[in-house]
Amino acid sequence: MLLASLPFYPLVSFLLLILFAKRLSWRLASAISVGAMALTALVSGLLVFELSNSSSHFISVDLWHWFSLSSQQRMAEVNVSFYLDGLSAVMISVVSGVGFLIHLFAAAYMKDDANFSRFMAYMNLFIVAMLILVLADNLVLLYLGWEGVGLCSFLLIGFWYQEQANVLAARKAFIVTRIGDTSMAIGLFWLFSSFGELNITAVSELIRGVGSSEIGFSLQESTDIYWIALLLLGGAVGKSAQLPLQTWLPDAMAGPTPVSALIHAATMVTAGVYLIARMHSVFLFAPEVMNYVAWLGAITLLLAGLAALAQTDIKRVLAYSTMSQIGYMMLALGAGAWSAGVFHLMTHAFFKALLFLTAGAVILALHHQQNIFKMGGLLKRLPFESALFVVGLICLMALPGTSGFFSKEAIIAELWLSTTAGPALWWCAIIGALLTSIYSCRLFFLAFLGNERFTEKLHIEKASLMRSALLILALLSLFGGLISLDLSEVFFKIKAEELISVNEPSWLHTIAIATPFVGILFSWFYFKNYRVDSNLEDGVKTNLTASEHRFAIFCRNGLGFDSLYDVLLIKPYQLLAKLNRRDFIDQTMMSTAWYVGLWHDVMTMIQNGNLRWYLAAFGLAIMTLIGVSIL
Amino acid sequence: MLTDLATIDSLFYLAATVAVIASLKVVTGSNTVHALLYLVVSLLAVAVCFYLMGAPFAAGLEVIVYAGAILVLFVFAVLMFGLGKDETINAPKSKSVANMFGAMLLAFALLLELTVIINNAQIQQTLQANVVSSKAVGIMLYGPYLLAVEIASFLLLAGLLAGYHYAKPDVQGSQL
Amino acid sequence: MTTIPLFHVLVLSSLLFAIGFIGVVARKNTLFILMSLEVMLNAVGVAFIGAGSAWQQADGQVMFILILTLAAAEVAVGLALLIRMQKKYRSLDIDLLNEMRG
Amino acid sequence: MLTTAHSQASLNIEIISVILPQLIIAFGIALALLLVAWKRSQRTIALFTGAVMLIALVANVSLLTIQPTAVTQLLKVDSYSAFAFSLVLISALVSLHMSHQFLKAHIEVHDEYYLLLMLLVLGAGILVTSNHFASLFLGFELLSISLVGLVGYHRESNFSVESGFKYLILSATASSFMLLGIAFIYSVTGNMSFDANVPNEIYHQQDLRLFFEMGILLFISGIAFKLSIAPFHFWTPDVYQGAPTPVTLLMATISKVAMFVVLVKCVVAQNYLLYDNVQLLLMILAVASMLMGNILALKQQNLKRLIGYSSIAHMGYLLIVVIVLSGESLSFTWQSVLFYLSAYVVANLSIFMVMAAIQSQCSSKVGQLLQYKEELLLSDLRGLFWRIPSHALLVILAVLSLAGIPLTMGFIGKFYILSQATIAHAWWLIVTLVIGSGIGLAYYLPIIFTLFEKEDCTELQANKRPIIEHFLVYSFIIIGLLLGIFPDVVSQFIVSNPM
Amino acid sequence: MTLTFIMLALLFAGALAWFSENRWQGCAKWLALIVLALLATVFTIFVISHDQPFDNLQVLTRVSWIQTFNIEYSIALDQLSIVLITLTWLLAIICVLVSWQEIKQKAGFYYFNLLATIAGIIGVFVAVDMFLFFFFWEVMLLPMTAIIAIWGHEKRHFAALKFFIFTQVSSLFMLVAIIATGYFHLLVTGELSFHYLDWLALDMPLSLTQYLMLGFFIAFAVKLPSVPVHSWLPDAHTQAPTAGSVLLAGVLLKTGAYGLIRFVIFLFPQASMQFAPIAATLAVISIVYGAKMAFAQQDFKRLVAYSSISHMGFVMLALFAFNSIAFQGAIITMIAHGLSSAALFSMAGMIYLRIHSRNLTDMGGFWQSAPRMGGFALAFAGAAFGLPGLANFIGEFFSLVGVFQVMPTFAIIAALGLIGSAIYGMVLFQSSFQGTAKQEILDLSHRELLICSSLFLMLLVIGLYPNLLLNFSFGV
Repeated sequence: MLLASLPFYPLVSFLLLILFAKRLSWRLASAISVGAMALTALVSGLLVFELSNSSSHFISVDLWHWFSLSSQQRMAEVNVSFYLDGLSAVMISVVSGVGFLIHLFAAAYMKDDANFSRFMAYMNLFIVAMLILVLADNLVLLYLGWEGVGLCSFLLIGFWYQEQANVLAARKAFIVTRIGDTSMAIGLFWLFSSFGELNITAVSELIRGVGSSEIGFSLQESTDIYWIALLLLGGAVGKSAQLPLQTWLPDAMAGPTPVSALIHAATMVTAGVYLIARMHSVFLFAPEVMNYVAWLGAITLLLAGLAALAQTDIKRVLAYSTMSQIGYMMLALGAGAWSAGVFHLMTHAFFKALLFLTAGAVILALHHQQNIFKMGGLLKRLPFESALFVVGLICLMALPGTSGFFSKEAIIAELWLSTTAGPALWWCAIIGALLTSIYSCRLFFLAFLGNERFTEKLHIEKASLMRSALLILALLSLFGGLISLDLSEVFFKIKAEELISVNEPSWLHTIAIATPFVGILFSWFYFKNYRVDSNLEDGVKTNLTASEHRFAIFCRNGLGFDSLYDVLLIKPYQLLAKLNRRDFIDQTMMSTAWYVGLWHDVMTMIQNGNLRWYLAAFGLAIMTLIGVSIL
Repeated sequence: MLTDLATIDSLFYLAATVAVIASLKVVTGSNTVHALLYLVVSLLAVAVCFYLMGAPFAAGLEVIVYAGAILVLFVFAVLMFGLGKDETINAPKSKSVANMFGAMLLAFALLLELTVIINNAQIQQTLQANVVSSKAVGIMLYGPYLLAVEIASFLLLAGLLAGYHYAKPDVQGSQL
Repeated sequence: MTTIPLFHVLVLSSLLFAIGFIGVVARKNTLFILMSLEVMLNAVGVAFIGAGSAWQQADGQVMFILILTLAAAEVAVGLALLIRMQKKYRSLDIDLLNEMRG
Repeated sequence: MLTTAHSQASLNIEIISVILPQLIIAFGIALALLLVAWKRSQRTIALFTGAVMLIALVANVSLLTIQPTAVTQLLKVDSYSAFAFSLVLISALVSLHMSHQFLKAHIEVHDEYYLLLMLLVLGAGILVTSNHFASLFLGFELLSISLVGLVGYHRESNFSVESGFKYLILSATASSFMLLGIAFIYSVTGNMSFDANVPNEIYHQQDLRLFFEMGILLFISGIAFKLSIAPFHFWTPDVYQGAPTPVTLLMATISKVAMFVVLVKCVVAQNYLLYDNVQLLLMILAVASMLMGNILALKQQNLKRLIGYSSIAHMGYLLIVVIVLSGESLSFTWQSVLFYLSAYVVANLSIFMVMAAIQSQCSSKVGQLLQYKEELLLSDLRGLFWRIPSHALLVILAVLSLAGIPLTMGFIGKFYILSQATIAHAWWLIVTLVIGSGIGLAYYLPIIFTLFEKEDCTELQANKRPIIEHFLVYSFIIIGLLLGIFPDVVSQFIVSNPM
Repeated sequence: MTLTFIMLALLFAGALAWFSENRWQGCAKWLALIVLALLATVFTIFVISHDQPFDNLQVLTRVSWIQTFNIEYSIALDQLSIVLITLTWLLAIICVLVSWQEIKQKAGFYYFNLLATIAGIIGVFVAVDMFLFFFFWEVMLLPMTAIIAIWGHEKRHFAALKFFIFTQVSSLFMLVAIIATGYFHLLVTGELSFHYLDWLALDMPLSLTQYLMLGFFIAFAVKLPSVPVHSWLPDAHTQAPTAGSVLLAGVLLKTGAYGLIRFVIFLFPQASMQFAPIAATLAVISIVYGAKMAFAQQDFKRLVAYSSISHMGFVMLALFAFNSIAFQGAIITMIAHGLSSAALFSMAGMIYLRIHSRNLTDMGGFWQSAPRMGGFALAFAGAAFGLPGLANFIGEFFSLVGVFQVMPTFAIIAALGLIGSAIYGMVLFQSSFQGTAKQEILDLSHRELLICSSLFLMLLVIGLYPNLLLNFSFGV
């Protein structure tokens, strides 16, 4: 019952807020929404506790029968029911825990906004959808949550809808993810038509049943699984902003910062990772797709890291870094390191939320200034925020001891010997880590060290709500790595576990641990100007001009994906739409009418009122008819 | 010599030729009265044809009613209302001498033909054999076609009424 | 049976009819049109008489008489109209009568 | 010496009773002439004419179920002709009412109008019963000559002479052609009765057959002229426009009904359809009419011209029935033809009734006399619905009926035609019909739309209309709807009798 | 008899509204509303209290009508018709509500037309004599055309004309097919019959049925509408008054789908199956093309109109998949689209009432001044692009799942329509309610709130608990 009630606390809060939007005072509205979130967090804590103490490895609850699909093989019951196992337990903890903290922060952050209750309502709605997504026991319900979070993301990105740019960003986010969603939907259709089932556990069992038989599954089914996995991957790629559908995420930073923290860093964007982890049995039987997952993850990891290097907007840096970190998770999943991937998901949620929220606090203090070239020297002015930011950054760079270190190392450790991944991908991960530390340092140096490059007076808010939320997050980021995840019940292994430490070269770990430090060192010298910033005006200028070469612009603009899609897809579609605005089929139809009208004109000319012509026509007609009948 | 050639056939063709030529002149003429006279000639020629085809009753009617009554109606109309003066500009021009000559020629041909018929006993005989007598026509008219005759009378009444309506003078001070 | 073939009579009739029709179409003077109409009707009469005599029936002649009636009625109406036209338009040009069209 | 064995016509009581309606009309004409001599009064003559027609209509009712009876060799009365004549009489009565409205304002007494009207009806009565080319021709001419008199009747109108002349000359030409055709047919068959058997040898004799077919062609084109079937339709719009509205109504209803009935009679009796050429000919005519009529009617602003063009199309539709006619389904064919014609007549009567009402209302008074409104444009209907809903409703029903939309008789009529064509697999004709109807909608619907437009003139007011007009309008609305929904009421009168 | 009574009562009430409006200004709408509510209740009670289940067609009345052609007045009900009639009642009431303020001119006659249309639509859903069906099919057009032509927007005459000609010409083909089938019945059994049940029992050769099927198909494809005969729809929907658009999109299009189910697929199963690839291709083209065209539109209503084409494409695709899941999907899509497009058109009407423009470029930023309206607009746009949880999603999901089992390629291409729908849905919502505020508008009034929330609730209920509809078998 507890499980069933989980999404309802935020839902009730959402309804209350949306119905009485204008009439609620800030205090009441924030009390409702944050209270609901607190309740959710509490209940999820209880649930996790219950799960860990219960004998079975899952808890499930049926709410109501949604619909059933009957195919030739079987009747697939699709219910609105929740299923909690280790994986979803991790997810709900992250969603409700981090969600609660971000709500807390947001209540303070958005205090002055006219539409505060609406904002909190959306946030609550998002939590509802996210909880449904992670708790769904079947893919249709999951899809419901999936679309729901997409919608909330759309709403929140476009929360300040008077700005045309925000509107466009929201639209872009929605449509790009929708492409992925459609692919996932097709995947569902395919899944149903090959297995006749949409329940996740049932599907897994079916597939394992097929796989465990001695001869293996037939070729037909294996191609089916290949395509299903590929299509599901499409969905995951869209939601998690991986290549090639990653372009929406940086633009999504148009939303208020808590949104970026909650949706575009901690929870929603990791839904793709969750999906793949959830459907791992499908992926296990499609090794090629596993491979794609790994490679996609790796490439995204690198490219996003590269792009993050050239950003000027603090939130965009973080956005690219999110992309790159999710790349890590994908890489892990592709390599079969399920637990590691999910672990990284969790820790990433902690420190990325922290980073975003701190950045938000900074931005607030700077009157919505997001350009890091216009910051500088904040360490002195905002010591508390700066300290927390540093905590976040070191987690991000995975310096030993932080949560990021544990999760990232876990991933890297499994890469070398993975069947699907391998040394190449291992090297990618290492380079990625290097890049991470470089852009992190760049960000830090640029924004927090050096001289002040802003002129306005700082707006320093010492809201205890905000600070407490940040503090808890910082603690989680630092020590979250100590939480041990045991997901062995969840993840199915296709073959017996082999001893992995045999062939591993010994220098691997050393390199992995050393890489972030190399990055820091490199940055220390390379971004000297930012750090020292002796000559404010010149320094900025030279650095700006120096970095303004083509490649930097290219990187800053998201490695040209945006313009590529613009040329390849958007422009042609718009052009087509514009050219055919008046509907050529309609025009063709109407040209028939025009043609008849033409005939009318011609015939009216014949009908000229001249009696002698009428007579002649009479004779002519008879002549013609005689001619016809003789012939 | 002439009488040898004069079989019913040849006479018929001659009359037919006259009728055709006269009709052509009617159609192409420019002077109304001339045209009307040509029409008379044509009707007479057709009457001769009728006669040759064994319908003397019809031939008689043709001459009396058609050429006599109907065309006189035309002539009256033309003369009384001065219609002859109104010639359309585009009417074909022809020389009046040639017209006169042509009309005379045609009339003469018809006259010749009639005399031949009347004087040729053989022809008369053949004609007698083929004739559908006026008696038969009368029996038909007042037998099976009785209703038709009645209807024809109504037809004439309709013509009369319509003609009267069109031709009557406008009422003074009346719009209609 | 008459010696004149029916075919020839019909050809004669058609010829006269055609002449009449040409007159109706070609002439602009209304009076001539009426006259041409008479020629046409007369041509029809020829055909009927010819057919009647070919079949040796009186029906042909009866029809001729009926046609005669028609011709009379028609001429009466036609001339009356002609007079109205003369009064109204001061002309007998048939081409003046084309106010209604379209 | 061949003499056809004409049975001596014995005009006994039985036979007289069969043509009683026609006789009543004829007698009425004679009496009317006397009446004129006795007292010239607009009212008297109108009432008298109405009475004569009513009596004829009553007399006609008993004939609706009659066995086919020959009256001499010229006429043959059967239930179909009786039905058609009822249609004629009804339209004549309505037209009479309209004519009275149209004429009564004048000082001059128009006896000849009423006489011509009766003559016209008589002609139609002869046509529908005719069983012989002679009676056909006479009925045809009686109809034409009376119409010529009526078409130009309104002598002050600008169009009087023009429309009179056009109708006279074209109709005379057409009748000449028809007569020539009859003469050709007669010269081949030797018999002018419809019942006569066409001799078999004409199939073999090339020249005779040629003449025979040409005869049929000429004959049909003469009739087609009267029915205004394309390409013999040229006169239709002009004469419709030029004639006074009641007369246009007569042309649209009586002359169409009578001519079509006689066409079917002739084609049925003589089996012309055995000749492929005739079928082809009719097909060409039908297709041309359906297309040309509808196309020409597009964008037409003058109401009467529009009705004229639409009548071309309707005759084209109806011609389909004749084309697909077959011996087995003769009674069905008759039913289709007569039902369609009655639908057509009812629709036309409805429209013209309203048109006449508008015309008389919109006429301007000059002194004591009404200046009759001549041109009736589509825009004159504007906003009618909001001013006199009953009249507008009648127009709507009529237009929908013409367009063949359910709820109206026109639809049932179209249903008949489509049934016939479907049975005969005449798919191309059906396609043409569908296309034609589609084009047709493009001018029928705007009429209705115009009715609904915002009113700008308030000339025509409901309360000013005479009671009898209201009575007629309402009864026609009810008739139109009732018969559209329960067509059996009509079709039960069109019973089949062995021919 | 009850159904006949209902239809007659509708007509009668319409006439009453027409006449009474002249005397008491403003009473027509109340009358219409009350009558609709009453009759809907009567209908519900009738259906519930009927003893036989409606799994199969239950012939309720069968009276001889036109003896000449052995045509009967025969009406029957089954679950499919019950569901669609229920939808009709709902939307009818919505129609009266949306016309409440909008129609001020000639209101009496307006409500007469509205009620007459509804009577005709109900007739279409219950008629089982084919002649009767055709009769109602046309009869519902007439008042609908009147509504467009009299109370429509600036190009109303053109739109009404186009609408009427398209439907009329296509339905003539159906009429020919009806007649041909009737006479084929005559040929086989010796008795002319236009009765649906008689036809079902008739065994017809494929060579014949494929043409007959085509005749029916053309009529229904135009009504549905499917590309390439859709071109009447954007104009008609755009120019119609709000209630007209609601009724058109909500119910009239459904008659096309209903016809496809009942007459094309059930009467000529083999021929339809043979025809399925072509129909499915047309459907897929409709889906994609409709979505693309919707994106290109500047006019709010036109955009929704094109989206209707896209949605009805799903229905047709699902129907021609010959799969029970797809079939259920088609029916749910019909209902869902009925509700969602009705809602969007109502929304368009509300906006039009406020700013007197349908042009998207004149809109923008309304969310600021009218947040409730914006919320509903978003919800309805969400329904249009198939947001899970709302009815349209269930419909599309069922359709596509079903279609995928039979024709995967078609399903995949059709799924592209989902992307397209997201695009136009976004354009629709964002350009009207987001962006800089062009002007201030009033938020929803109580009446409008009632309309929107009832429609939304229905969408939501079906979306979350589709078993309401799925429990019916629809004669599969």
